[in-house]
Amino acid sequence: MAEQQSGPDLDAAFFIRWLIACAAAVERDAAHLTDLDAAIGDADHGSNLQRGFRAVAEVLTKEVPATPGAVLTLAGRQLISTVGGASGPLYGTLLRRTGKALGDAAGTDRAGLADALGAGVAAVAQLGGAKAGDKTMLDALEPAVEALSTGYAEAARAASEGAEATTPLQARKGRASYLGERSVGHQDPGATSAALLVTTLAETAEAGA
Amino acid sequence: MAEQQSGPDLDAAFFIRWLIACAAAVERDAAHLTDLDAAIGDADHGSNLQRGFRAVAEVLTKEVPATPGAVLTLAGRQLISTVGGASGPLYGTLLRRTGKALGDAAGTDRAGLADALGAGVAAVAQLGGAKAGDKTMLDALEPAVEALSTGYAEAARAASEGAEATTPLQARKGRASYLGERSVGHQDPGATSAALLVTTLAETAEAGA
Amino acid sequence: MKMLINVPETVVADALRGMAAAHPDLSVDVDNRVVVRRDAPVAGKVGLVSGGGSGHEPLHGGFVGPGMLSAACPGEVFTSPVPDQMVRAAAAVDSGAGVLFIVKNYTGDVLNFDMAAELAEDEGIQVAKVLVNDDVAVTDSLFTAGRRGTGATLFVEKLAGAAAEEGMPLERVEAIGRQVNESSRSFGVALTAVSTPSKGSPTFDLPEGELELGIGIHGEPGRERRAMMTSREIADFAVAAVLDDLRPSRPVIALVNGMGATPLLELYGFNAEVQRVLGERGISVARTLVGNYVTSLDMAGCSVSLCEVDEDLLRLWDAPVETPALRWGR
Amino acid sequence: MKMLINVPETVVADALRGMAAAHPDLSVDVDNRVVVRRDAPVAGKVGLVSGGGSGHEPLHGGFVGPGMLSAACPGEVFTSPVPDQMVRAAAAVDSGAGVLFIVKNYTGDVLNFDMAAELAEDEGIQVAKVLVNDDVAVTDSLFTAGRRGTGATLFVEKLAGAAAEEGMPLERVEAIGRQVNESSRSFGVALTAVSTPSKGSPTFDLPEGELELGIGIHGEPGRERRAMMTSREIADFAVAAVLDDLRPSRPVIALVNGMGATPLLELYGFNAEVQRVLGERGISVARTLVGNYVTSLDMAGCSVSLCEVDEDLLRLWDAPVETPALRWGR
Ligand SMILES: Nc1ncnc2c1ncn2[C@@H]1O[C@H](COP(=O)(O)OP(=O)(O)O)[C@@H](O)[C@H]1O
Ligand SMILES: Nc1ncnc2c1ncn2[C@@H]1O[C@H](COP(=O)(O)OP(=O)(O)O)[C@@H](O)[C@H]1O
Ligand SMILES: [Mg+2]
Ligand SMILES: [Mg+2]
Ligand SMILES: [Mg+2]
Ligand SMILES: [Mg+2]
Repeated sequence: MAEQQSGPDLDAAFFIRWLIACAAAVERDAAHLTDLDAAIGDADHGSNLQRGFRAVAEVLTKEVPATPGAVLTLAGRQLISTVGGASGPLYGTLLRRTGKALGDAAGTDRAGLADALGAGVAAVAQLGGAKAGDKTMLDALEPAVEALSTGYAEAARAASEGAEATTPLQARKGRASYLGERSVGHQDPGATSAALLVTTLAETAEAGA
Repeated sequence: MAEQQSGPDLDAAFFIRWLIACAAAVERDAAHLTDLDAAIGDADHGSNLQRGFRAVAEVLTKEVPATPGAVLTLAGRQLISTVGGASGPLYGTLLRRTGKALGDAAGTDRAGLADALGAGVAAVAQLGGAKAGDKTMLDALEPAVEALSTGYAEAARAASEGAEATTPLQARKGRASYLGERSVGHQDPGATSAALLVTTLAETAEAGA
Repeated sequence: MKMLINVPETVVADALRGMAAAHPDLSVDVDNRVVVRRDAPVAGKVGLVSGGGSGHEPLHGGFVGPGMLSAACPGEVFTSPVPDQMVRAAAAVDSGAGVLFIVKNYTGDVLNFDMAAELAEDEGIQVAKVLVNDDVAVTDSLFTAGRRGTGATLFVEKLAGAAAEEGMPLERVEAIGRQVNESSRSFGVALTAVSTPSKGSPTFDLPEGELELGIGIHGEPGRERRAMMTSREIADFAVAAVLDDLRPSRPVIALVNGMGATPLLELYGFNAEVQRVLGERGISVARTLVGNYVTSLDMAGCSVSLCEVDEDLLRLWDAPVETPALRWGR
Repeated sequence: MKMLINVPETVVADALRGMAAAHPDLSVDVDNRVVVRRDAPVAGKVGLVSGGGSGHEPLHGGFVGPGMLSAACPGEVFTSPVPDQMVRAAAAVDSGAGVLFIVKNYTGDVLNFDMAAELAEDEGIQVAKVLVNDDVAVTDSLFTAGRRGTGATLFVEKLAGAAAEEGMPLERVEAIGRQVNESSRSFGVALTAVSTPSKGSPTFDLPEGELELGIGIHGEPGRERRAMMTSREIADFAVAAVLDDLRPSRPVIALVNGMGATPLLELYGFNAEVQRVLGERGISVARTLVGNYVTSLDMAGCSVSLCEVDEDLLRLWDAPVETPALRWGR
């Protein structure tokens, strides 16, 4: 594994690479995400993100924003306009608010990204009214933000562990909450996709290093 | 097997016994008749006859007509009023016209019944416009009438053979005709129920002998 | 197959009680199984009576009301009603102007309505009959039972119903009914087999990757089984089958009908394909109706019916209708 | 599971093209996924906009027209539409009198409509919102997403729609929508699981001898699985669940709704049982609607919705409505 530094190495191109890699990862895992959603939701999470990240990848081949902040806000707007469902506004807000927090700097570093992502995750929590332990994407995102100050790989591991830890939980937010106790024993689809995006971030960072 | 005589042994009570035995036989074979109808028709022949013969059995516990002719016309009217479908008017007409042909005599014998049944079967042929070989109840009824001049057991055997002989035929009348060539290879439900009624006639005659 | 029923024996009676509760504009005789518009007989108006096996809802009971049927006779599931019902219905709706029986061409329906016509005439009711036989999937010949009556029944009931409502005499109403039938053709496709309450399981086996072309509305298998097709391919096939037989030179009314279990979302999508084919063939579509109108219990699938219309028929189509399942105009 | 479609990706767009062809009274923007009544904006009238995932047809597009919705925004199957659609719909129907968003209580719908409301207000459109959350199967608490919006959506759209058509101002229309929601409760039952086009197979496994009680309209499993029940038992259970929560002291409007694949014959029979239970409980039923109105694609099953009404609401219910799926009055 490449040694991780927190230098100012993350430019607009890095975030574009990351989002395009996310689109590929979502494409690959869409059926799995939909199956997870079928168990405790409405069987659309995979196709929702597929639609959204295809649109993100497409817009990024046409427009090439100059700053990380602009890349992320554009991608976030795109998710909001194409995904729908719960995950559209939530992931859209995550990227938009992270992007806004990055401002119009030409680049950032891991520490800066961790801060900005923290703002994005906080916005998700505020928008959806959920908190850690409610069996949502936050169960992957919050530990990931915290671990990102240590390193990319740590963030990916924390997100994956957070996603897996949703299995024994009873859902308190989102569609799975309708199931009450029957939501126990299934991994949350949104937490799973969140872990996928963070893992892809780590892979992108590692490949670029 | 009891020796068959063509003496004047068939009174109203005989026909009542026969029809009640028919009701029991239909009850027993209803699912089979419906399954045959499912293959080349609309899966209701068994329940149609069940409904009809239950009504016949019921009316015969309330009204006890004095003559064979009156028993059969009452039963025929009852079938017409309760069965519906193709088999209701056809079997209803069979019994009514057979009954009418018997007139108001207090009894009849096998030869008299064979004649009257011949009139009934002719009325069925006229009403439905079918003829032997069209894969209908006529394929059992016509040989049965002919064999009845020889004996009850012969009539039953002829009816059953006639029913079985419908299997390789392509239907030209009734619902099975919609299937064209796909009707080949299935035994006709109406011919099967006709054989059942004739077999029950033979059993009733034998039991009474 | 699971059903929302009590026992198979009471399915039709239960449904009639439920209809009565839902539609105060109808007078429903549950014991005798006759559904009559409440204001019947309407003075001077020809009565329209139809009926057939149950399981095709909303046909026929859902089409009783001003502008369409005067009465309907529901039989057992997929079984023609009995003459007693039809005679009772005729008596209930006859104002002296006579009664038209609209009969789908099935041996059972034909025989029972024929018997009923004789009995009604004995009671002094003037009766005319229109036979509906629109299904091009069935080879019509002297040596078969002929074509089945399917989707075009709706056309005949609506257009003859409007004619009767306008006060036309029996011969005219009958002639219009006949004209509508002759101007109409249908073709149906099944994606799944139907389960009747009395059988309780599918009447035939239709595996996942296959469909039946040329099915009727009684769970009979179709004329041909093929590998599953797309909506586009099904529309191409069904419309071609209808047009090969109808060859309309005037505009048509299109009924894109669901067999019961196909979601409306899919039916609308299928309609887009039907309209595409009709456009490619240069057929002008005057009106379109999409929905579950002539169904086959829980069967998934669809049928396409076309009725070639002149201005008179189009006016009758647009005339007000006020029934549980078809309502428009004012 | 076989479907009458081309490819899953185009299901919604295909259906919108088919709707456009069938309903010339609607203006259907297929690319932007907005269904608008043709005469919108109607001067001085409050606009009513609803929407949600597709797969519940005729909800919502089938309820667009005079006396009901001004516009509908169909999302992907079972997925809330996006804010862009709602903003476009609001702009198309706003006459200056403001727009009411009718939102079923799902996280996705709520978030997207909230975003849309903000954006529409930025464009100078006055927006009010009514949340529909009638499903008593879901425990309502601060720590859950709350009750789902299901059958009562029809009540809210019809009654608020009639209020808007009468020319009531936005606050009144909103207040009526809220009152209707508070006066309504629903409970649903599934006999089979649903298959979405993108998944292509049932979203959960529901074996032959069992049913799910307390299901929603998105193929979610219910709250409880039981051995198969009769129509009578299901009615007892569902009506009790609704009445335990609603406890009406006035007459109710009853919606006996099919989930999509349950034959109308069975639904009418089920209605008879629902009316029986209501009678036994001493509830007076002012109006009854039986049919497939708020569906879940190819799911077999039903739901019962009750709305307690006063004279004003009953008048609004009887007021004319002219949409593809609901039409009456003159
Ligand atoms: N209030 C919420 N806060 C955070 N995340 C949520 C919330 N509600 C739902 N989610 C996440 O969204 C995921 C579902 O997304 P998706 O299936 O695309 O949308 P929908 O539930 O509308 O079908 C859930 O698995 C969960 O992780
Ligand atoms: N035209 C006809 N003449 C004689 N028998 C006929 C005719 N049409 C149908 N049948 C008989 O009726 C049987 C079907 O009866 P049934 O299933 O009760 O009525 P339906 O076809 O109306 O459902 C067929 O198997 C056939 O034997
Ligand atoms: Mg989902
Ligand atoms: Mg049959
Ligand atoms: Mg039949
Ligand atoms: Mg969804």
